[in-house]
Amino acid sequence: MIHDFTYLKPGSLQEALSMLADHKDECKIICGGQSLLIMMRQGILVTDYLIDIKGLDELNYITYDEREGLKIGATTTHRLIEKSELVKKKCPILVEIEKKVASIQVRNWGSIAGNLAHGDAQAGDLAPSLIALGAKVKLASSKRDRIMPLEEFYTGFFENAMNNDELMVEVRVPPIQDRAATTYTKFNLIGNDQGIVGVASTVVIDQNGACKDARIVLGNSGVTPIRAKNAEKILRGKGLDDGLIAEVAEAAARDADPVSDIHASEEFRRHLIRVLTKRMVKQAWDQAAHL
Amino acid sequence: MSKYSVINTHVHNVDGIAKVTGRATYTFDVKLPGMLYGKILRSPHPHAKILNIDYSSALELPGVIGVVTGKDTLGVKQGIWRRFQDLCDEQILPVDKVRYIGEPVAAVAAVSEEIAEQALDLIDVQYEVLPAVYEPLDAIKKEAPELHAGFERNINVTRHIEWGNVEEAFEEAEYVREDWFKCGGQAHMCMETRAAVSSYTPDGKLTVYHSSQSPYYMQGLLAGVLGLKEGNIRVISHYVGGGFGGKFELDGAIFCSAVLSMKLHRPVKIVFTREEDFIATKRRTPMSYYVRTGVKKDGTFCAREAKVFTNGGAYTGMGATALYLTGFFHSFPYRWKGYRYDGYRVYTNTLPSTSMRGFGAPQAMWCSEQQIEWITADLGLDPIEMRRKNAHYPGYEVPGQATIASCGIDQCFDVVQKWVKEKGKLPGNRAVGISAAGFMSGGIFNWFDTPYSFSSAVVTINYDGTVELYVGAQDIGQGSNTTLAIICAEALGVRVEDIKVHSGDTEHCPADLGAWGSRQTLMAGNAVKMAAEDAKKQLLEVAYAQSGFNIVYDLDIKNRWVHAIARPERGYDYAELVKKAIRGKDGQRIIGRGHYTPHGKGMISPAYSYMLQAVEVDIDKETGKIKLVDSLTAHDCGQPINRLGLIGQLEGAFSMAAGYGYLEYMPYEDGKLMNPNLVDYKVMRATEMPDVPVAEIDTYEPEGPYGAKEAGEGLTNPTAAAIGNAIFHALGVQMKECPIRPEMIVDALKEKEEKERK
Amino acid sequence: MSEPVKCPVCGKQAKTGSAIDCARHMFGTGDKPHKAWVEAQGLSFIDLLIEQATTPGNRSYVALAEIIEKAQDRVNK
Amino acid sequence: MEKQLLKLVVNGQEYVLYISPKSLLVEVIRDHIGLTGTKRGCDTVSCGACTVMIDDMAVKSCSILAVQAEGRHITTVEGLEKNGKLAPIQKAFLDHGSYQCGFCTAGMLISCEAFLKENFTPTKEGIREGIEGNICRCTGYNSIVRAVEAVAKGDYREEGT
Repeated sequence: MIHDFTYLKPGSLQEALSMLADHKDECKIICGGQSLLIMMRQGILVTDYLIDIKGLDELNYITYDEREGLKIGATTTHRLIEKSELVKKKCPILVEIEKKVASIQVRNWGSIAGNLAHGDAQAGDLAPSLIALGAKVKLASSKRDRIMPLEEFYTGFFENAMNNDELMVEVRVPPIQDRAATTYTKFNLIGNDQGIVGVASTVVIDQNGACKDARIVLGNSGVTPIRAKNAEKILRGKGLDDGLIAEVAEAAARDADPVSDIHASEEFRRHLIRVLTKRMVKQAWDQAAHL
Repeated sequence: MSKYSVINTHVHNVDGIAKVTGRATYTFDVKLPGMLYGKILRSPHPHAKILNIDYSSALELPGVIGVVTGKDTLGVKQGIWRRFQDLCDEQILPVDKVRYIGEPVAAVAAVSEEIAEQALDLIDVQYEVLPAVYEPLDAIKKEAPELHAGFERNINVTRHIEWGNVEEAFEEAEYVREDWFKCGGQAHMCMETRAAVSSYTPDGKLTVYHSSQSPYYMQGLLAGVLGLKEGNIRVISHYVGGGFGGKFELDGAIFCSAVLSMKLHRPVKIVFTREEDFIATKRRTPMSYYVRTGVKKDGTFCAREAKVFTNGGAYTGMGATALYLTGFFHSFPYRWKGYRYDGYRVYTNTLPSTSMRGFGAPQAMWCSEQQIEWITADLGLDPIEMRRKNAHYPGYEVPGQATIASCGIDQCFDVVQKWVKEKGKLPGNRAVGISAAGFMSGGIFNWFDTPYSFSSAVVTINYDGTVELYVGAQDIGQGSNTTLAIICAEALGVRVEDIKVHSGDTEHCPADLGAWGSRQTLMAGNAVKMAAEDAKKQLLEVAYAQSGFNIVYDLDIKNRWVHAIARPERGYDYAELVKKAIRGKDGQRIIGRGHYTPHGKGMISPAYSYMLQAVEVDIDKETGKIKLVDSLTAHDCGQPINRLGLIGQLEGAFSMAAGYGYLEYMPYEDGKLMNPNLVDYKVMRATEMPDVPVAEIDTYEPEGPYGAKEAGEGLTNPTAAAIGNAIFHALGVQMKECPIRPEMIVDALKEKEEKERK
Repeated sequence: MSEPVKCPVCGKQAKTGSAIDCARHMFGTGDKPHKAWVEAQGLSFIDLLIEQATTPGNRSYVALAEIIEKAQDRVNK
Repeated sequence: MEKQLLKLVVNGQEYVLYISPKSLLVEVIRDHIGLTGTKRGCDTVSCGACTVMIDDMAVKSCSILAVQAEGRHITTVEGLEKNGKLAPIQKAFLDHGSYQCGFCTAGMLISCEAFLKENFTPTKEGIREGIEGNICRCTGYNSIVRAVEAVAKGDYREEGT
């Protein structure tokens, strides 16, 4: 049963931010709200004020410029990104990732910022893969704006770096470098079901075909999306071979901090991370090499 | 040209328009004037004495109209096995003791669902927590806590089936294999959760809308627990959002709403949340199976012995029947010289287990069909040929148990063999697994102790020729109303659109045991056929009197055309005949009556369906992920009645059975279900379903209406084992526990590799 | 052909008339009088059941069948 | 909790309602407006029985605040039929037996209808993905896939209006 709250519907971003400044911890932001309402219905989440930014068209946009890459407004729905010709041209992998998010109904109503700012984003598809893409998020408050790497946004279990007067207003995906590729997959039992674990990987290779840079990000493998930094280190500067990939996968499994639950034991999750890391790194490498 | 004008033709479901336009009103949709909303307070403990319940502060909450606890009931212990008093062991609002987490302890009625829910937090229950036990093999230990007084070692029911000289038969065997299996539970997961609206009026009459598989059972059971006459209780189930074996026992929704309504004299509606539906209804019976099978080197089956413990949960329910059926169908569809089954149902402090589509047989086949596959591998025999040479055949007698009239299993083998051959060589991570099964076509059990015939029907014909068909059979989505309309139309010689089916209302429909045990096509079908033929006879009497034909000519009605069979071109419209008949009977409406109760058909079923299924599975060796790629089902259900309905039933059975095989997992921790929601409990989605083509094997069942028998429940039996067998062929690992989860596959492969290294 | 075996408690004659079937009948019925009779023979009804279910073969039935055979003269009287 | 006025357009009909902002869209459609064709099968955005269209997009009305749909055009199963004439997808469901108990059917029909609005030549797999958000416990989905294929093939034409 949903506890009572006062419903606020700002007409502009400015208004939204000043409402946020007024109510801080007493309020929650709702956009698509599909995850939020589940928690409110279960009584896990109670709030005095609910600020509804769903209708803020000024936050509903997708743009691109060569310097900063894709800029996606907070209220932009998954479905708009999935269908955007611009995204398809500039960051096709993002389209593929969006298609893996839940069901069409959920993608039609859910927004990118809602997905990223919600507590359990680490279990989702977008957070890990956008971190692998080096995405940044723009946080706004009535006082100032700031931009931070998405990877620094997640600080703990259902915790993030946002202050209680801040709102995530934009997601930025930098232009894809040459000879770079990003891949993402998740392991689940049915369709687009949430991943029991997910692995995203970006590989950049140099002229000699060695790994110039790499990112490996693990989803649902800890309380936040986890960058498998040791695994990345092993990869950098090396040429691709199965031995290396096995090493990388092993390191990634060590970098992870998964739990045991009814869907998989901790051990099995590490095993899956090993397998998926192997596959994603290899795939990303092959794609990068053939660009 | 078919000899039938309606049977097995393409017809729309008689309730189709209502369902595709949103007009169909389910119990979930019922709203009565002055209706209150009920919510149920549930036990947080798996086993505890109820010391005291204080709901005074709940009553103070504005909008709360009343609260009931076990003290407001007659305290009657009820159960569907009415013949056996000590198996009637469940008080739906227990007076003194709770036995599983989620069991009702009190119910609130308020002006809104929200207020009722708030009121639950204001009820203070004092418990004395008792030691609890969750697994059958723990529950039978000397030191285990006792759930029900008088049930030593918590053994609830035992069942034994034996024929032939098992020891001698094992002597003859040249190869004996024994295996231990575990079969999981499964949630019925009806799309419409348990729901009821009860309205008790000052004239002492109770009307209940209920999402039910058997309004007649509900009427009878309610009468028992409420101290009312059956006749003063009306149960209405016009549209039911799925049943699958989970909706023909009293549930918390119907009982608590009735008790509240009787106390408050207001209509009360209770709808379970999805979580309540998971934790506080009933489930498919989890079983642990020991199977020992002896065969000759040439694959001839000699003997089988099975010892089974089932997790009964807190109460008996229909679980006692599942215990018997799993033992019987574990022998199917094969001939055993010696067969012995010992089954034990054990009480535990978990959700009660009961009937679910397949009724114990899916567990039986999971074990049987996999072990048989492993034996063929051990002996280097052909899986299909070994099954074929031991299979039932028409006229075979299951010693002392049943006589098989129609049986198309042999043709099933041909069809599947061809299909598998055509598949040819498959890539390494893919394989086809097969599994056979048979099932009953109408359970002959009357532990409910009904004095009525198992099925009844009344046909009345209006002046304009339209037909009112009254049946107690319940349509829960399986399409019985359509099947029965088809049978009625065929028998009467009219069209389906001439028939109006009246069902799901005990006030207007004759008693029928309801939709369980694959009863309705055969049993209700026979009753309807009899009623229609009775009405037709009354019409033809008039037609004979009218016709100038020589007495040797036979008259008939087909497709609304009254004619001499020898002279079909010479005839007249059926509606005319109806008018004459009614006029000739002093204005009496034509009324035909029919009923059916099986006689001389043994104790299990009047007929048996047979099937063989092949499933092609793709397994990711590294992750253990299972993907169903393709399948073929060869199926003998006698004469198909409703073509469209039949396909739908078989495809639906496949999705539920596949879910049982590799998705639908019910893990408990300290008596608590760990995934009582549709996020964590996985059911088949459209993306997981392969094509499920069906090859109908043409047989004729003498006991069935127009030769028809069961379809739709039996096919829940083979699929899990077929998936297991496919995995065995692809990876060489034997999965002995279902559902098969990826982690288990990966572990099994590791184990196998380690063995091979040694 | 020996006399068909009757249940020493309720006198019911088992289907095949064999003692082993009679033993099955006793387990199957399992009500208080039948339990009591078995206990009176110095056996534990429940332990027999559990042995029957947890060990291969048919030991418990055979054991009970022998005792039932011995008890026949008393029944037939 | 303070109620507020809400304007909704459902199946082309404007409704002015006085509701609590925490009312879910499905509750408003079923309890306030009285269109009970739309069902509810879970509380976790999982089953899709509550699927309706908002401006031709399929959404799950159990997880949307009614106030968030202010002024938008909502289509429920009752809105598929025009002047007593069934929509193609409804006829296809009848012909292909794409429903059994019927409880998921309203949401399923809406998902199929929305899917067909954006996919003119769908593949089997595409259709399966299109209805992934809807659970049907009865049919095993294949008859629903066949119905959608048939409509896409043009086996049924729009009547009514």
